[in-house]
Amino acid sequence: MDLDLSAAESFRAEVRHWLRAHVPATPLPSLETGEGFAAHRAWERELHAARLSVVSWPEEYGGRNATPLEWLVFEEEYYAAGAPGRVGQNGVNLLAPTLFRYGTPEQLARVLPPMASGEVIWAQAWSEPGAGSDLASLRATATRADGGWLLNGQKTWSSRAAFADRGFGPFRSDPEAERHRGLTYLMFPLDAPGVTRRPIGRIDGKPAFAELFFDDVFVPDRDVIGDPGEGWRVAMSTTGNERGLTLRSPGRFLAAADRLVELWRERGDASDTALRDRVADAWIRARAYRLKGFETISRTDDIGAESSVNKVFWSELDVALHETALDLLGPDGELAGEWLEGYVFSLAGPIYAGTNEIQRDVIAERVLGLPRAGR
Amino acid sequence: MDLDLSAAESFRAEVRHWLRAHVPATPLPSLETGEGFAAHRAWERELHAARLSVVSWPEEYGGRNATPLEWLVFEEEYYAAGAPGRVGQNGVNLLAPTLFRYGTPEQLARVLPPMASGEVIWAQAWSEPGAGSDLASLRATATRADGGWLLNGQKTWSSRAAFADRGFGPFRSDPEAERHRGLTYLMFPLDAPGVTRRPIGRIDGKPAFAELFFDDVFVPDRDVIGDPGEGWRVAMSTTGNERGLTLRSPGRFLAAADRLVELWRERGDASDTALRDRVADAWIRARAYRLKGFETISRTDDIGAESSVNKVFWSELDVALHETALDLLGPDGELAGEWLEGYVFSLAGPIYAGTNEIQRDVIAERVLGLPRAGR
Amino acid sequence: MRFVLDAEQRLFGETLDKLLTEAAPFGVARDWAAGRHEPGLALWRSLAGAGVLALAVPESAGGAGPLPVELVTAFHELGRHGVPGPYAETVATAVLLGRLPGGSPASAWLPAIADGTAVVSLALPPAVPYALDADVAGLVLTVDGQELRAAVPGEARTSLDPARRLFAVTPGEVIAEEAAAAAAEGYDMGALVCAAQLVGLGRRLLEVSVDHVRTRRQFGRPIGEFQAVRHHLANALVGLEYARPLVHGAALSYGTPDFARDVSAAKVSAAEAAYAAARIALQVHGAIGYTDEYDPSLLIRKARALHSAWGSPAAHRARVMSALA
Amino acid sequence: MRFVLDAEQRLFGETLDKLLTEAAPFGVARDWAAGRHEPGLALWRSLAGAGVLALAVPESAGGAGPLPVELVTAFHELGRHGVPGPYAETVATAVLLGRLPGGSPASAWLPAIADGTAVVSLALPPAVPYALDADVAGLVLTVDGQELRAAVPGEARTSLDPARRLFAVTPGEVIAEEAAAAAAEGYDMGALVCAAQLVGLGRRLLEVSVDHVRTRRQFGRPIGEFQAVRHHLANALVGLEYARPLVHGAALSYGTPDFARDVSAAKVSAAEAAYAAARIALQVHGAIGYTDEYDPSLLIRKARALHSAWGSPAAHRARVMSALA
Repeated sequence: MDLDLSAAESFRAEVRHWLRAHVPATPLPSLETGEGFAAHRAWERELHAARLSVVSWPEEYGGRNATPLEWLVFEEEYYAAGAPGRVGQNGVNLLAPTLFRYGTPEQLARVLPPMASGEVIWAQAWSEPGAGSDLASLRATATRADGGWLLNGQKTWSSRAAFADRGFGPFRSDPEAERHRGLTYLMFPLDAPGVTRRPIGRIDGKPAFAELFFDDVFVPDRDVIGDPGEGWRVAMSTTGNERGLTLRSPGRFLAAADRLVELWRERGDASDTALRDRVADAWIRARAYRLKGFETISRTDDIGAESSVNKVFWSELDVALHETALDLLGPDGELAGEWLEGYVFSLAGPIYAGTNEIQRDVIAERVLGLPRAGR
Repeated sequence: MDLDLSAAESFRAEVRHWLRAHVPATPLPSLETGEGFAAHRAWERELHAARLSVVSWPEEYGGRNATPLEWLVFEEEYYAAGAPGRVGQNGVNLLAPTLFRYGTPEQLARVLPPMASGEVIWAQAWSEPGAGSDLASLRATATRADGGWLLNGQKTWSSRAAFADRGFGPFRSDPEAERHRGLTYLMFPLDAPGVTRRPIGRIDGKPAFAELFFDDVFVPDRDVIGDPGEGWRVAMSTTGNERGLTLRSPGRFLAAADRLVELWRERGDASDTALRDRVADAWIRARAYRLKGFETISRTDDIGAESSVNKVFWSELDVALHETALDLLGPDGELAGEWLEGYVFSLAGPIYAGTNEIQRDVIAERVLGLPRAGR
Repeated sequence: MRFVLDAEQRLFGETLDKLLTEAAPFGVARDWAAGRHEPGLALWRSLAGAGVLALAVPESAGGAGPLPVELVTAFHELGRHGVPGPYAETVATAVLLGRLPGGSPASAWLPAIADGTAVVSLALPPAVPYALDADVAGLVLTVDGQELRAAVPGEARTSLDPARRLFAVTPGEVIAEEAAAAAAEGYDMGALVCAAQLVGLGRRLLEVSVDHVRTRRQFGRPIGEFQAVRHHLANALVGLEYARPLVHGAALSYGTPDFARDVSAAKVSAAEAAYAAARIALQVHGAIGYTDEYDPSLLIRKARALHSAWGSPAAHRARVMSALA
Repeated sequence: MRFVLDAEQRLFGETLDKLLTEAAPFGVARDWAAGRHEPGLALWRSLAGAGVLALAVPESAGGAGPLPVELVTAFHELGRHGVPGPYAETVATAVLLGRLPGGSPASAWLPAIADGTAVVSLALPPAVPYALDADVAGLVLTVDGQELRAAVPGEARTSLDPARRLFAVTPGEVIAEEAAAAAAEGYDMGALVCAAQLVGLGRRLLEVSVDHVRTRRQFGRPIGEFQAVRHHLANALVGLEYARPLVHGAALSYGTPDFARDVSAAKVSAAEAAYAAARIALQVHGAIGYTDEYDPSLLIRKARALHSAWGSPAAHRARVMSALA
């Protein structure tokens, strides 16, 4: 497929113009704090008012039907402008694609608009203490009840759940079934009776995720996504998506690499080619990720397991880029600030959404065609 | 144990003095060629005449009972002097320690003196086409015959075997036995009837090893090392040794790192800190290997599986050091010469004597105590 | 703008793949290394017949180019098959000659380059100090300051890659004045096609390694079942997967001010990815990959040689940064 | 020359290990981070009682030192247990003061350092621009050119390691003139004990990770059975195993012209090995290692902070090379 970059230029100009006028001059407080969460929610409302919060969605749900290329362009402009982090991303990037595939029209109409506006912020609730990358060993249960389901058990590492409104994830609805079977994918309220949330601080102390305890939490049938018992398949469709471009758009790394080049100009010792080479590599890799993104959206076939290739690449790039920044800062590298926050965020990359070890297994098996093996 | 470095200084001075007077002014031809092999054999004779070919051996076999410290000092001086490669090293480093542990007095008296003088050069013959790192799957056989054994089958990647006089290695003497049992460790002639050798060129074309085919090759009983059927245990004792310090003494890397620093001074761009840092790292790691060597010989306990730690370290250091040299040479890095030969040699390090992957498994299991697993 | 090959370009690549598979280029490379050039020159003519060299020659001089996307497509295949010969040098020379101020007599070589009757070599010190295969080239050039000059080859030097026969050169007769800008463009195109060649050979090494680990058994299992081996190969793939779009992207930016920067980004990434693939191929093959007689080891050696050919990664990183900062 | 600890030194290390285990220093560190210093200061006094700080103070001033081998033994344990406080700063200051020309009034602090009654901090810009824990230090110094000066701490800065509370300083009253050589030696000793601390904390992270992967199950097996996990941990071990002798070797070369060079080699190697161990620990722990509440994550954070404390790896590599070339 031919990508007409120039056709996206007027959209790019509009986005750039709007962002220039609206991006807050001083950064919002960290979205991993209560105060910051509220500020970021307000920012989502503002984006939504300009129909820029979910550009690739259909218009009826608050989007503008943007092409994949336009979405990439939006992301480039968004991060280049230094605009706030997206507090709604768990919903927009992980739940919405699942709904577009498995949701009923009623669910789409009910769930998406308040997601687009930031009115309802979603938390992903997949992991459990005994089930990190090994999703098939989930144990939190959904039991049939009158007109719905009762949730019991525990989820953990639920991103954003310290402050979010609702959560989504797979629960075991048939305790007798084999590992991958008998799961049901549900949406649930975080403020309902029976839900206890315990915020968990990440290594910079910010409550970026939470532990959730369920005690007979009622979920009506209309909040089941896909068929009961089919939760594994539903979850896997999210996973493929999560590992593709949506979770980390090229724009994010292009902007970070540009800021790194700027940091190098300001603080770098021009004669230190060791650091200069690492800055160059970060820039080159961000550019590679961008070009690979264009390649991906130009293709008409299913990228399938290649999303695992992407995930290994961006997560390693992100860590390397931020390590370079900290090293550039020398003894200031350990100090709180934008770069340190980015570094802390980057460290989660090789772990979550399936560790990079799992991704390499997937690459070996499904891209390279190596024999399946006990890992 | 306290190491009295100064006590070794007079020995160091003697070695240095002798080497200064005797090391050939122009390098010998590569020992992986017929001509070079002969020249290196002559050099071993010269070393032997000065009782410097096997300093740590007992005097009766041509050594001088040097302490481990003195041996390390000898190696430092030897490589610092740029003295020729050791054509006899397979015998001296791999066969001799096995004989000291399992050999009969008759074998020691018969085999060691001509090994020390270079009169008999030995080739290691362990690997087979189907058994590289997985020694237990050996298939070449030793069958009982009158007064000895008949060898049949094939060995490969036999270092030095293109030009050596004799070989040693384990053969399967009981085809019914389990993988690790039923092996017998033998010494055999390379020029006997029934032995066919096919030199194999390594990637610079030099016949650094050979394939060996055995067709009813007779080996007398006196050339069995240890008990028949105990070949696995005998071989493993060599392996431990091979992975320890003997195979690659610190002196080798100290000298190589010093030459790299010199190359950096001559050819390096002083403003290229990227390369400078890699030179520094090579030097630091060579120094670490030296200090670790002193630590090792100061200990009285068995280093056991820690030899696997050494092997991973020196083999990675060797590759990194030579890659740095090639990168320093820029477009000249691909040209034949001392550095390229060293690079080619270094590439074998992570593969032979048990791949580094196997070594890491050994470290995980036997040093870190992780559960044994299907690898 | 096309970030993937179109149907015609894909077909071109497949045609070359087929042509090269039939030509058994590893044997050709071994002959070439031994100084038996005829099979290699025959392959040169076949490839020219398939249009490869015309891609670098302007239409005005009987060519079809320069067509950078098609060139990198072709060089990807040259790399995959380990074809010997001064292809990058000839392409760089064609671009250089095509950019000389009109009417330069040297431009007369262009039609012969396009149709494959001229094999050309080139030294561009300091990044390209030796002229590859100068002994088989009908024309050997070098650049000395602003001047394009005939080059007089000296003795052959031995490379780790036996099929790369390198010649130091002495600048001779002046061919054109004020050739520095043209030479810079030739250099960029040489580095670009070298990057494409590296990605192709890295890919091939990965394919060969995957085949090897599926069949080679140790400890009772194919070694491709060991996670360490699997992850080595997955890492090789990741590197190559992201080098390829940089090469393609650089080809797309031909004619823009970003071309030199983008070529450098591509060369850094291709060199590192292909060299990593070569080291991994060697590691998973064990001793067999370390032998002269194993054909893919020719690619392992070439990966190291091309790593620093047409500008080292360090030099190209420096160019990227000076374009940025 | 002893390249391994003697029985007495081993016993000293074991005594500290026991003392620290009983003191539950992770809790102490959390209190320290929250500004509750008393438990940390009590631990300071215990460690001084065990002789740790006297190791840096000359015998003439009531100490037992400088005894670099014993110091690195002690700091290895401080690192393993994640003890908070300006220990390296105090040791560096003791060495600095001990080297001042005789009769400097500042030397009067030495006995109080030795017996643990004085907690001291120090800034040595540019490598050590902030004074650690200056708010609990009875004496805060800095060096400005040749002069040793009292330092006036400003606001506290937040570090990734919550137990490291850093203060920018303004040079104040002159304490001693011509202190540059003494400061250089103090810096070297600070960098050395920091290296020892890094090796100790890397070791601990490896131990904790080994324990974790033996018990954490995924896909029906302890994750320590996966080869990728095993090899990560093996690599962490290799790095640490070779950093330790460099630290010990640098301690042995105290008082020789090679001391600065050897300290730099040790710091580079310890910083890289400990940071690699921290990254691997994080990776094999998964999300739990990424949480504030998991005690060993304090060490993961400290590994990053100390990576660039007391001179970055780049700065120390530069020192090694300028000593060599």
